[in-house]
Amino acid sequence: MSTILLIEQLLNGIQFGVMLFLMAAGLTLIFGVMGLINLAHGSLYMIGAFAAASVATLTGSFVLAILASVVAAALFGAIVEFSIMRRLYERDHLDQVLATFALILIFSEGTRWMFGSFPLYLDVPEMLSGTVLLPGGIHYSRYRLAIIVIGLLVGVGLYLLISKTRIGMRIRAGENDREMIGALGIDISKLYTSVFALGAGLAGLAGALVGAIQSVQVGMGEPVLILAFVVIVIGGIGSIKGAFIGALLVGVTDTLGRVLLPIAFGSFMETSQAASVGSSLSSMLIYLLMAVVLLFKPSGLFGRTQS
Amino acid sequence: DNKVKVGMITTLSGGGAGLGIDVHDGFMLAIAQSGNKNIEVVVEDDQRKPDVAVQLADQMIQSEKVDVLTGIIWSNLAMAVIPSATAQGKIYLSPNAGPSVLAGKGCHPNYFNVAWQNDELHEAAGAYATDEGYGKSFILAPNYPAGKDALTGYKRYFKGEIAGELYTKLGQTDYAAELAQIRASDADSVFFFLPGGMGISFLKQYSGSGIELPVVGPAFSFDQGILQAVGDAALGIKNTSQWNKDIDNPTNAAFVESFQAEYGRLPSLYASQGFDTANLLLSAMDKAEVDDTEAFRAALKLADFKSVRGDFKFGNNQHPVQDIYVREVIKEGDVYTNKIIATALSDHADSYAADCSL
Amino acid sequence: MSLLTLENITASYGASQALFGVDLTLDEGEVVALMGRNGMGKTTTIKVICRLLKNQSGTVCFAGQDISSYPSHRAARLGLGLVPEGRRCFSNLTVWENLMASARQGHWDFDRVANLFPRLQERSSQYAASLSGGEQQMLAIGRALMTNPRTLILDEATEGLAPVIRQEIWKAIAQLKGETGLSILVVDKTLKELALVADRAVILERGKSVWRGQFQALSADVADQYLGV
Amino acid sequence: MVDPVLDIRDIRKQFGALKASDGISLDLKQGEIHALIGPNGAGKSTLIGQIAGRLKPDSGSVHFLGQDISTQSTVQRARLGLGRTFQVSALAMENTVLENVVLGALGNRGKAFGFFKPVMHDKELLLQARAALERVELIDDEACITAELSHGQRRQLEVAVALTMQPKAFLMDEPMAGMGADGSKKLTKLLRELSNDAPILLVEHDMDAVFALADRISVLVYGKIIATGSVDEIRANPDVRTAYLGDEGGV
Amino acid sequence: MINEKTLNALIALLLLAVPLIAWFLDEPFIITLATKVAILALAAVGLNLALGYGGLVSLGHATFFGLGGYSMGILASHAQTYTPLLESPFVLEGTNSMPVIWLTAIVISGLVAFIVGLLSLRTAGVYFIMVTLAFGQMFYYFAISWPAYGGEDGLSIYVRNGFPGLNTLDPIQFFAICYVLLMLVIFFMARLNSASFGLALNAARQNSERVQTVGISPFKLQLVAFTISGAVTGLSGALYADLNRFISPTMFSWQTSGEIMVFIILGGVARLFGPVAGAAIFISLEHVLGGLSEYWHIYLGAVLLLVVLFAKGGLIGSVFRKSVSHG
Ligand SMILES: Nc1ncnc2c1ncn2[C@@H]1O[C@H](COP(=O)(O)OP(=O)(O)OP(=O)(O)O)[C@@H](O)[C@H]1O
Ligand SMILES: Nc1ncnc2c1ncn2[C@@H]1O[C@H](COP(=O)(O)OP(=O)(O)OP(=O)(O)O)[C@@H](O)[C@H]1O
Ligand SMILES: CC(C)C[C@H](N)C(=O)O
Ligand SMILES: [Mg+2]
Ligand SMILES: [Mg+2]
Repeated sequence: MSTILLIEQLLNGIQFGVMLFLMAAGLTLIFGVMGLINLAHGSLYMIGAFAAASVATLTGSFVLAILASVVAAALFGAIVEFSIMRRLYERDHLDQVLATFALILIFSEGTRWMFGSFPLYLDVPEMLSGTVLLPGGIHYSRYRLAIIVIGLLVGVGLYLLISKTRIGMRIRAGENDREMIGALGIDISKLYTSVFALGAGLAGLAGALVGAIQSVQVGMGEPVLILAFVVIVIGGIGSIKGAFIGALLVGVTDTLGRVLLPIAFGSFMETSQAASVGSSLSSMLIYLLMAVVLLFKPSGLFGRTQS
Repeated sequence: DNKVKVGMITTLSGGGAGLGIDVHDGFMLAIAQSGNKNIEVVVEDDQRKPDVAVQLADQMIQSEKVDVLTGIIWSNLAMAVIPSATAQGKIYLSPNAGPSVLAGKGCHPNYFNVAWQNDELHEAAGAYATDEGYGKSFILAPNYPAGKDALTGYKRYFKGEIAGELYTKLGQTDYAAELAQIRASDADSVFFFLPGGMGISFLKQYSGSGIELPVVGPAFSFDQGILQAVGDAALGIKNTSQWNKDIDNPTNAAFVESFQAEYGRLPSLYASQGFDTANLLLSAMDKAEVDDTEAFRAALKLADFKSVRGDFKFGNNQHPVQDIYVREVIKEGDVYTNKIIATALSDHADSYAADCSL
Repeated sequence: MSLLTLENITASYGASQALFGVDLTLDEGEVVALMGRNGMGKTTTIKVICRLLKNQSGTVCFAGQDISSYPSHRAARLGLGLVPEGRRCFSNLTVWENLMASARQGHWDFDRVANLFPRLQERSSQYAASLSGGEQQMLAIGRALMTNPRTLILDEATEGLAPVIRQEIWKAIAQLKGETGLSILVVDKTLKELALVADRAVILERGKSVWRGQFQALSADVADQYLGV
Repeated sequence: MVDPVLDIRDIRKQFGALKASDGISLDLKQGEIHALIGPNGAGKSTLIGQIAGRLKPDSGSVHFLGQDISTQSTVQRARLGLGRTFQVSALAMENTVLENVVLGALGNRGKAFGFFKPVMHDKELLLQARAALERVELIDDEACITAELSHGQRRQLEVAVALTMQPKAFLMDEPMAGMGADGSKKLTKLLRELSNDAPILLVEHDMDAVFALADRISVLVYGKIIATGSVDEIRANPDVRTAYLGDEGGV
Repeated sequence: MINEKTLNALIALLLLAVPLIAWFLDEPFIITLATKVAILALAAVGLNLALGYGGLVSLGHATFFGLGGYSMGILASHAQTYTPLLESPFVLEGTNSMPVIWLTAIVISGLVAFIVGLLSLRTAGVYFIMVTLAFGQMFYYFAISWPAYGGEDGLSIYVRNGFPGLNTLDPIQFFAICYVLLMLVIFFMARLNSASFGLALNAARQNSERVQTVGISPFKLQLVAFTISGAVTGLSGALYADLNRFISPTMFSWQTSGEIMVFIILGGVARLFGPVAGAAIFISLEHVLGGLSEYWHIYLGAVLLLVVLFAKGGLIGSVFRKSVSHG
């Protein structure tokens, strides 16, 4: 394989990583910082994509579509927090698992009921379609570049929000001792509703942005869910920086694994068998990565060690 | 009397529901049109989970006491259900999945496939690519048995070289790395089998990648159900199918029209398969009692019904022997659809029939 | 009228009743010691005041409002600053963040708190989880002060603090009382130190306020009977 | 009998730039109560942690009953007979008071991997457990769920669990903290009795208790022991007074 | 007011009575459903030891379920085709005897649980959830791509394996086998929990440091619990494979792990019969609602939501308050 192709693939890996980060961003807030297990995160991602697709079809405007995705998902997030999650903070994590599992069922089938069983259309806007030529003769999709930029912006924004602002401190304090932060005069319920909605909105945004180059269909959120959890856990729960680095690691490992393993096996195997074995192993790779990271750093790369 | 009870196990919820719904709707349309009151259909959702499908089959056989089973979309579910159902003396009519084992060594007198053997559309794609004079194809499919069958099928009929061969992860949604490899290769054509959402993602990303190579594939990524979601990215792409809405015969014209009237959308190849499956069953009911298995099987094997594909006949392994067409994705008004541009294989029988002892 | 008034409070944890009638008042600028043996209901009383536990009967009034139906954050905003039993510092926040998270405008700010507890200044970027016990106690007090309360409620005020620091704190409390008119409700076991600051005392016995009066009037007999000293 | 029971030699531990243990040497002799006092954050709990095995020192060694235990785990040290109480109660909160002490007795017996015999019907364990509860006067609450105890009651239970283990030396981190005046008085008496069975390394800020109990006192400041001596010597030490005791020494 | 023991007995009786009645009424499918309940309950009983009593929230128990299933599939498929499993260094034949298959399933899944536990127990809390998930996913992808036993397609075993003296193809007899195994394991779990191991494990969940300072190694406790837990779930995997006479990589998927977990939460975490109640209710709901509407998942979701919101501590937990909490 030529060096230039290798670099291009590395770039693809990084790009995939940033995209993963964008998908994980909302979950970083809800799970990483607020400490809520929200399996329905993928559903919010899906809701965002469906809202965007519907609005795009109705109005023809991509900007409006993106806006709709954020608003719709945030709205659903707020409703979910207000009517359900709020009652579960004091409970076991496992109750959150069951409740959000139930929400997946409701959201998925609800979406199918409203939109039917066939995928929807959502495409890249004219302005961002096509490729740009990067130095070294690499053609790069303009839209993917845009996703990278947005992912980075969201990352920086989240980092500042969580580590530098009072709101961030309060959220983290609430995760640690909800009763206590209330006793100090903070209306943690209202704060949590807003943050949950923000996390949901980010999920929706990711759903719409990524949905434009993937398929908008029921069930699109589930694979994302697990990947997003993997990313956050590798990085260390509660750390935005960790989530970002975790996402890049996963993106690069997955991409390079997919590309290089079949080639490696091809050196001593028949091509089509090598392709198949290599691809199988590469599917396991990110889980292997997670397991190895956690075996050596039991609280993720940037997680604080729990006492 | 000769009342027939049919158990339909198909995928009605979750991501792959569109296919099951199409098969179901096509099937039910034919039943309704026949006006035959002697047939009762029990429908259950397999959720695309093989263990659920097995349990539903148990339920249909043990409690519902159905005579005929049908409906399964996916090969892995088919493999879980069909062998034991046929072993228990039930007739199984496959409206979609056609795993190679059941066409060859594992064929069974009670098993009829009304759609195709899994490799067939890919074989046709290979034949078409050869006809077009492509010399070097880059081929890819998901890493699961049906995916491997696909690449095997393509290679079986493609006379050129393989520029690259890739298996992607099942359910993969991002293809940047694969696209980079395609661009870097010296291929002159691309063949892919990526059913459902995977295909939509691939095509959208392909069209945004600036790669200009011609693409061929089986109909599974270009069926009526997903074309609208792919949009312009699919325009002009050639794909192979045993059916299309413009196959010129009265049955098909009536089917397309009545399906659209009934359900408000154009039928897909899956719907056509469901429709044919029901009509095949109805034709056999006219000829024999379902309790007389021997006679009923014979009646099925005759395939004396009007297929939307035109002539329809079974080979020795009870899989269709049929023409496979090349279609091109076009836009009719606002709707993306296909039109037939050539015939890739005529009277094509699958490659496993010889292994079948029937 | 008193700043804080509890009248005939009863409260329970699920099925088990913990308070059987507590009366208590606290005036502006006053320091009241809440006393009683282990398990007699001091903490429970404080939880009721801060609305961390609902009372079943009786009323809780603070700053002229009946706060019985308030959520804890609303009560706190009226000016209740709690230093809870067991410190409950936010372990995943740094010292500085612990102090800033709930800070409200007023006399107390980071510099003043750091002045009172220089140790916190030194440790300002350390996570609370790794502070020593006494440092956490300082942080808990500092955190409550940062909300600029009208009433400071200290449950086990000086638990785990070194004698010098304790003396500092009692001095500070006396000073606060004098300078800023802060009123204080304090639970602490060291009688002789309480004596330096407390104006009045309330003693609980099995969830009931059984003795109330001027701290000076607390006789050895009473102390022996209810406190075991 | 080996003397000293516990011998700590030149322990060092650093957190970043902070020297929490800066070359600490200290011993605990049979039958004595050795109090370790010092300002908040001086490194007392850190030292206890290193003796108990929870923290690994950067250098230095710990000898217990003549054996170098520096490389052993907390579990191994406990089984050798090192009993410990925590500054912040560490109990199984959902279990009953009795279950918590039975756990201690079980640890003492050293056979926790019984899969079949109901443990709460084991007469011997119950006897041992109840005896410990009696001593801390918690026997009336044996059926209570630990989470429902008041803070002070939990402190008593903490001591009771250590008792059930019948250790050969006690490490106690602020056992008086959170106990009321009468509780402290009773505990003072109890510790006096206990020291006959096993010596106690006592970390405590309650000077009444320390002065009443300690045979020897060591004063830790910024990770270093600045003085060791009898109660009177320490009270009189001007450095100790400024660093720690304040007015309290003078009484 | 009944006590928990009575309720448990009622659940056990009900699970026995329903298939018996179905047998009289000649409704074999109801028996199959009850068998499914018993088998999946067994999987959940296994997980409950780790998750409920040990506080080890494993999202990788499908690993053991799948290993049990594949033990059955591999052994039986070799027996079916008369090809030995292994020819060198010694000949290893397949088998279709249930007891041998069970033993293999228990040993293999227990062994893997031991290794997975050994590695995963370095982590705690959510990290533990994710490492166990990681192991599950690795097995999942491995099974998908291992063509020898069907890969993604799975593997059909056309006849159910045999048990000496019984006709396992008869639904009621197969049910009896599963039911007896379930009850035996539950009895074993009950003893385990009231024995010293149970007390120590329970304490280790709440406060690992406490257990260490009394001289018991929480790591060992948890490792043993995890191993037993995996072995039990493995056994149920073998039974489940026999119920369907089919195995596939889905058995290894995280959704399977999640479903087993849902049974426990639904029925009551750390309750002896919680997994049984949970599995019974979930499967009944699935069966009843599945017939109601194409969108039955919505109703299933709604019912589950109501349970979490209003039946605190699962069904058994909401009847008997003595809350148990988990990290
Ligand atoms: N969460 C709880 N659930 C049930 N009972 C409780 C709970 N907390 C405290 N109790 C009980 O309520 C009574 C009063 O407890 P409280 O904590 O108010 O005592 P206290 O006076 O603060 O004691 P201490 O000085 O030991 O802190 C005690 O008998 C205790 O057992
Ligand atoms: N993990 C850690 N990381 C950084 N600093 C730490 C850590 N653990 C302890 N420290 C610091 O080490 C110093 C000694 O702490 P230690 O808990 O031993 O004090 P102590 O003498 O027990 O104090 P106290 O009497 O207040 O309990 C403190 O300043 C503390 O902040
Ligand atoms: C629709 C088709 C792509 C289905 C394919 N035969 C499969 O097994 O899975
Ligand atoms: Mg208290
Ligand atoms: Mg300390």
